[in-house]
Amino acid sequence: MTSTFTTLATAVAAEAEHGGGQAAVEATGVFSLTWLLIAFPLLGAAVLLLGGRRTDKVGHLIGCGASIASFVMGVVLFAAMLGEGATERAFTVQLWEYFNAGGYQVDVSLLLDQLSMAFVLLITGVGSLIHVYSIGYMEHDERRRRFFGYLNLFVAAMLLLVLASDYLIMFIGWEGVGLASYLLIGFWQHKPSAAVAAKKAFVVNRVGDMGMVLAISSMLAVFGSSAFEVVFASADGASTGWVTAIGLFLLLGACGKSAQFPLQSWLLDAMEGPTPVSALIHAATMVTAGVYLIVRSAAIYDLAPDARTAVVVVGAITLLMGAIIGCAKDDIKKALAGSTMSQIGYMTLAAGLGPAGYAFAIFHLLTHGFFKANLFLGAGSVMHGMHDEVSMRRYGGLRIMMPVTFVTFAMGYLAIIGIPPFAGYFSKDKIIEAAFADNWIVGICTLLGAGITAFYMTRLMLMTFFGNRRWQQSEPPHESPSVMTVPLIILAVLSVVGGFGLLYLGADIVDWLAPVTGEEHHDLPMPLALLITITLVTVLAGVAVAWATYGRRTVRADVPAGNALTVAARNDLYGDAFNEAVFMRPGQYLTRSLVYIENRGVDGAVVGTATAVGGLSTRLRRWQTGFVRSYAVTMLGGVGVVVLAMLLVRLP
Amino acid sequence: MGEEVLFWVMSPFAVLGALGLVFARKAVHGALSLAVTMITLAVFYIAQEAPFLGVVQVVVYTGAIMMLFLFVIMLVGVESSDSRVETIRGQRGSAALAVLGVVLLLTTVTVRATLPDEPTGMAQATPDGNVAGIADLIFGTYVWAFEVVAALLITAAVGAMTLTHRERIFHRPSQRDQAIRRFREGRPEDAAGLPVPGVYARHNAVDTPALLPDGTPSEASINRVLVARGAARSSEEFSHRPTPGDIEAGTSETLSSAEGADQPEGETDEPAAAAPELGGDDDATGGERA
Amino acid sequence: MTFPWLTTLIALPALGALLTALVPSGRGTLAKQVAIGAALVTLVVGALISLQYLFDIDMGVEAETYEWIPEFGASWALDVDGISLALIALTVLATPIVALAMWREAEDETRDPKAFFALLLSVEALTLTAFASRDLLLFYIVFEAMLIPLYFMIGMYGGPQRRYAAVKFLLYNLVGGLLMLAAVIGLYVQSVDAGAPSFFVPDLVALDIDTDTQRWLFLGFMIAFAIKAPLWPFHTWLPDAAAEATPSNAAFLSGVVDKVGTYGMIALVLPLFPDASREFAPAIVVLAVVSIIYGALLAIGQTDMKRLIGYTSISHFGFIVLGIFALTGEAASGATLYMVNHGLSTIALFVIVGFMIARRGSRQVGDFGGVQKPAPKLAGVFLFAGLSGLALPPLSTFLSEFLVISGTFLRYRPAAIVATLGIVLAALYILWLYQRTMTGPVRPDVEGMADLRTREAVVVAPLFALILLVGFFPKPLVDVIDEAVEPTIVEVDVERPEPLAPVAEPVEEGTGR
Amino acid sequence: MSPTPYLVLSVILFSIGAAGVLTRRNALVAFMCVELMLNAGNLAFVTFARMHGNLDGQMVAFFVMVVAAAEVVVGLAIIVTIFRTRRSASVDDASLLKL
Repeated sequence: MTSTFTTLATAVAAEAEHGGGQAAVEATGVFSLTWLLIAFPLLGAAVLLLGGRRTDKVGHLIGCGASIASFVMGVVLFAAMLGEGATERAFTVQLWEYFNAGGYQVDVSLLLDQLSMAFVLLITGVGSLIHVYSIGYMEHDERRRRFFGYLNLFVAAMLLLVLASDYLIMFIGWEGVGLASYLLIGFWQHKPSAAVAAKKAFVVNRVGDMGMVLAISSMLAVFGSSAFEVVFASADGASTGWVTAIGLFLLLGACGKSAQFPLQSWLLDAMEGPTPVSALIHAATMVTAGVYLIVRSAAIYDLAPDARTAVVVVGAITLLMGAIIGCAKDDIKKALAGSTMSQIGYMTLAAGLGPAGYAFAIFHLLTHGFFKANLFLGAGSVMHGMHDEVSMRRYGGLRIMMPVTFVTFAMGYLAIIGIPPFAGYFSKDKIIEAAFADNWIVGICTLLGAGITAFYMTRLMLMTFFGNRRWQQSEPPHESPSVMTVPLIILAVLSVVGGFGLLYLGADIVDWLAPVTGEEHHDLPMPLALLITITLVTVLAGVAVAWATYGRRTVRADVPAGNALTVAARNDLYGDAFNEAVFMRPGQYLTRSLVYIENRGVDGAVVGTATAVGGLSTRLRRWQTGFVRSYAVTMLGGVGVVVLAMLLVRLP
Repeated sequence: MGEEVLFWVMSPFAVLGALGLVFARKAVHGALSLAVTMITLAVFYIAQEAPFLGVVQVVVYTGAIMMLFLFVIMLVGVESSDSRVETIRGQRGSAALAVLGVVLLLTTVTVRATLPDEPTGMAQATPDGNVAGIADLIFGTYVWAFEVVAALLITAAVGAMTLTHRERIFHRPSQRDQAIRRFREGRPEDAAGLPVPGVYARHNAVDTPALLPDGTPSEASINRVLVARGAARSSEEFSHRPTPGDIEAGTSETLSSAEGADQPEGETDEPAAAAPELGGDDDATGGERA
Repeated sequence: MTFPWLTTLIALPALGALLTALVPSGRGTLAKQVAIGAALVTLVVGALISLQYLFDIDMGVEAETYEWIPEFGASWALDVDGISLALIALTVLATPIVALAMWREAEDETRDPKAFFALLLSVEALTLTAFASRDLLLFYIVFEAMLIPLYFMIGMYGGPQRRYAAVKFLLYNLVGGLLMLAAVIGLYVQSVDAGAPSFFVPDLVALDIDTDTQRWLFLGFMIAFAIKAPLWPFHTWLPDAAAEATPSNAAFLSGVVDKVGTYGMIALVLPLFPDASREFAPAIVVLAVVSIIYGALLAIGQTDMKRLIGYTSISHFGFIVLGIFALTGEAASGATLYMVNHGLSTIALFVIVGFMIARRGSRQVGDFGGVQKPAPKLAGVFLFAGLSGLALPPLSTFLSEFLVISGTFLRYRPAAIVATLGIVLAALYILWLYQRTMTGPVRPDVEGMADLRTREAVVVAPLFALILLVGFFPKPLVDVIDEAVEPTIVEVDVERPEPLAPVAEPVEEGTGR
Repeated sequence: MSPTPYLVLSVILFSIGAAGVLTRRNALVAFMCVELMLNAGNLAFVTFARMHGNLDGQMVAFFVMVVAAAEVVVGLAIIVTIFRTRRSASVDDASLLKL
């Protein structure tokens, strides 16, 4: 039954239509109010952060209000956009001219098209749910007002990122999001580990931003401007070398923000932040910014094949790394973070496959947004119940105590491992298809990834909700209050319905994004049905293995010594160790030696000349004996020299 | 022709005079030998058709300035004789070097300079005599220099005056004060004032020491300059010599107190031996210092 | 005779300094009030002047030249273009803020605070003259005269080793000044050979000097300005001066006064010696990049807070010089904007660190920890200033830093790439400082730290408002600067590297070059 | 007769004077050596005056004498004051004027 659906989709696919075909038209009517989307949360953040003590009591309501208002505005815009024709859905809103320096002119303007519309809905939708959730979660925290201020700041920055129509304005949103994640990770500042994690996240993001800055600079060098329409229009004019360079720089930026392979070390430490933060920022929205950037720059990547292969390679590596790390983590949030990393690996891989994969990447991104947020919030309510106990070794058999959380968590679990009716199946399956269509090795990686995902997710489910009770604290875990479970339920429904809903009912996601990203279909190396069965078999195999190791045997409360792979996975496949050895230690050593050189060398040279002059003058001083007669000798010598000089000058 | 003879006769005197100045131990001898050099130079001036300068040399330079020197030497450094030992390290060596250098330099210059054998002589330049010529110049072209030099001399004189004038910053003790001080602070034996030179019985010359009541000559009565110069007559010839009468009285005394006898005896001889040797006491100027 | 705007702008702080000095020594607070009053009046006049340039309201501000020494052709020539206006606005704004921040500092000194305020106003007068002067001799005299009040400000008030720092500051800058004197005279001689002897900058720019004399004159000027705006090998005086001077004095020194060096580079060196600048540009770009990385790395390694911020300004000055000598439109206007932004953010950073030091009594980073708990507002303000220091986008410093990097990228690609490393190091040293002082468990002796007082908030508020304003609406300021920078870059007649890809016609490629 | 012998004599006297100034420690002797050097100078002046047949040489000699007189007056006054304060006229005693 499912195969008919997919064949229908492929049949309706138009021929490979070049992305960005639709010209953005000046926004009129309701679209000219798009800037309100950003204004609401920004205003909310300003009120909350500058408000001071007075807004404490009503702080969280303002925060939620702003986010929900923005969501409502998003839905209104979505409805209006549906009314437009399929290919005239791109609108630019010109706000004000940012600056014009030496021929480089940038306007603060927004671009609302299908791609950014999807993102807006995801961000504001999931964002509002998480706002509501965190009312309950952060109830007893006295800095809650500041928390909601930062959340609003994040939503505003993320919206600016997805709505910007110029790479530089996007970069402002990009860094704003980095700042918000720094503030939110390090929200509990009294914990030194949180502060270190926040700093690490910001610095690694900053390394990625280096790539972005260089990308925009090269755009300026090559195209003379960094506006989307100029860059995409004249992309084919530039030399492939340049376009590849821009592609690679953008990839570096994306890796920084989406915790992809070279710059992935910060994501697992980012779990220090409160759970709603992990859910919103490090699962649903911010980490997907990198994918958005690659999909948005489709025009560039289409012209730079090796940049695309680089994206695929990075995606594949992160996919596998994340999955392996996910298997070995006992901390529930770190396990979920590992799974996030691998799912984003999927999306990057899909985005790297070119026009064929863009739509599926975004589709997976949306569904992932739903079920990963659901899983994280579920984990949050588990921790809330277990009085902030994080390690799964202390859980076990919670399904009786926390039924609602269990059910919603199960929905997310089934969605992520890709069981047919659930959302994950449709989006991840499409990516595996596209991967196999592209080439074998990538296909195998995605398949392997799906298997391992099934393994660690089942492990997580079993250790948390089934098996023997390993609780340590006195009173039994209690179910979270309704203000937390309601968003859980909504997200659970979304992660169930989201899959086929977006693909088949109403506006098909692929057709919806086609004008922006274009569409292309390669033929599959093997029949579709066979591929789908293989994926299902691998997934079930993963579940069985996990059930064998964790289901039947009782889970040990202490941490068992694992083999080499598990130990490596426990410390993030030595990602941190590598950074430490290659960058941190030499960096510190370089700094210390430079400080030494500065005090001795440069400063020494300057002070040295001063003391040298001093020494010289003491020697000269000894020459002045005070005796009149030694002065007389000098005078006579002087007379001799003068007479000699006059002679030498005069003597013919 | 006579001039060369004159030159070769007189020039050794000049050089010897100069050497005498440098190598004389006592300043006075140096001053005199310098006077000799100056006079030979005066003769040379006159030989070189500069009679006015020759006379001025003798009158002003030798006559006034050298005498001023002698006067100051008397006042200040009559007994300061230098020792040959050089105190500043490396002074002699560098001095010799510098002087030799300058001498070589100047002599090569003068020897190599092509000078006319016969000087043009002053006849043509001084139609109505040397003095009139010089007078024209002084009060003609160089009158400005003349005025300035006059001012210079006056300032020099005033300068010397202020330098040597000693402001009495303390009350000058009058004779009455000294007398009071002598009784209050001085030693009892010289309370009656210092003895005046000369032994009235037979001598009142200034170079003869006065005798104290106990017969010993008093050092303080002789001007130390005379002592420095060695012109003071030794005192033992005046010390109370036992006359025959004394001897009898003395011997009769010795018979009575054996040991007492040599006491006065010793006392009278001893001062004689202790007569102050020549050489400065408190005011030795320039005594050799190690 | 229209109202001599510029001369009054300069005369006001000078008068203020005099008045403050004349206040009877017992009345400390009155002296301070007089000083701040004078500074505020100068601010008003400065604002009126900038109205004419920023928003084209005609206030009748125009060039003023009065005969000064006719024989030399030296004249009291004042004029304002985009670059000097931006810096005058910065100076005029910074002085009242620094004076207010100094209110508390001058208190605990045994000496009478009025001398400190009088010196500050005199430095402001001299700096304004430097920025507005169009006559080389006037510029030189003011350039040197500035050192004296600064020497006293550093030497009389501040940390334990302030005399060493003051002497080092003075000697360093004097050496530079002497070299520059030689070059000024050399230049004057050139103008005499060319017939009309004059110190008027436009006349001197009109001279075409043969290249190798240009080289020597360029070196004379460049070394003096490289010392003033600390470029890598000549920078060792700034950390000492910044560490030893009182925080607000250090803020004024590195925030405003050092800008005379970079202003000299862009307003004098480039137009006067175009060929030599073109020739030396690569070498100076290398020095600039070195001082970016060197300053940032040393900032990371510091334990003394004020010295740390001193090194950060060295890194920022590296960016400014890089922007000037990349010789492209974007880079130059980026550099000029950077001067203004760096001024704002460094003053904010120094002043806030000054508040922290005043509270804790020690400059060492190790003595702080967990200040965030007892003084959340202070921590928030410190974070905001730090973020403006590491050039976070919505804030103004980002735009200038980005312009410098993208402008340099047009011409010297490797230099731009290495310079981008600077933004990562910037993040490191600011956040590490924030983490060590603000977060983590609260140290016992930081327990009772007072939160931000209203006076301190009033000091910091205008700076943050401006940082945000220029961050979001840089257009008026950038236009004024760009319009002034264009001719300088064209003057050096280095053609701007054309975009490599023929731009498709849908969007007409910016203003034709 | 040719002026060379006179000049050589003047050089000899000058150098002896110089040697005297450098070696003798007694202030007065040194001072007199300076006078000797001045006289040597005067001799040379007079010789050249005669050689050129022009009175200016003698004029200079004359002025040298006057200045020498002024110099002696002040010099001796200084020596006397030093002697009075220090009780010694040795040149080496007054050696405090140094850094």
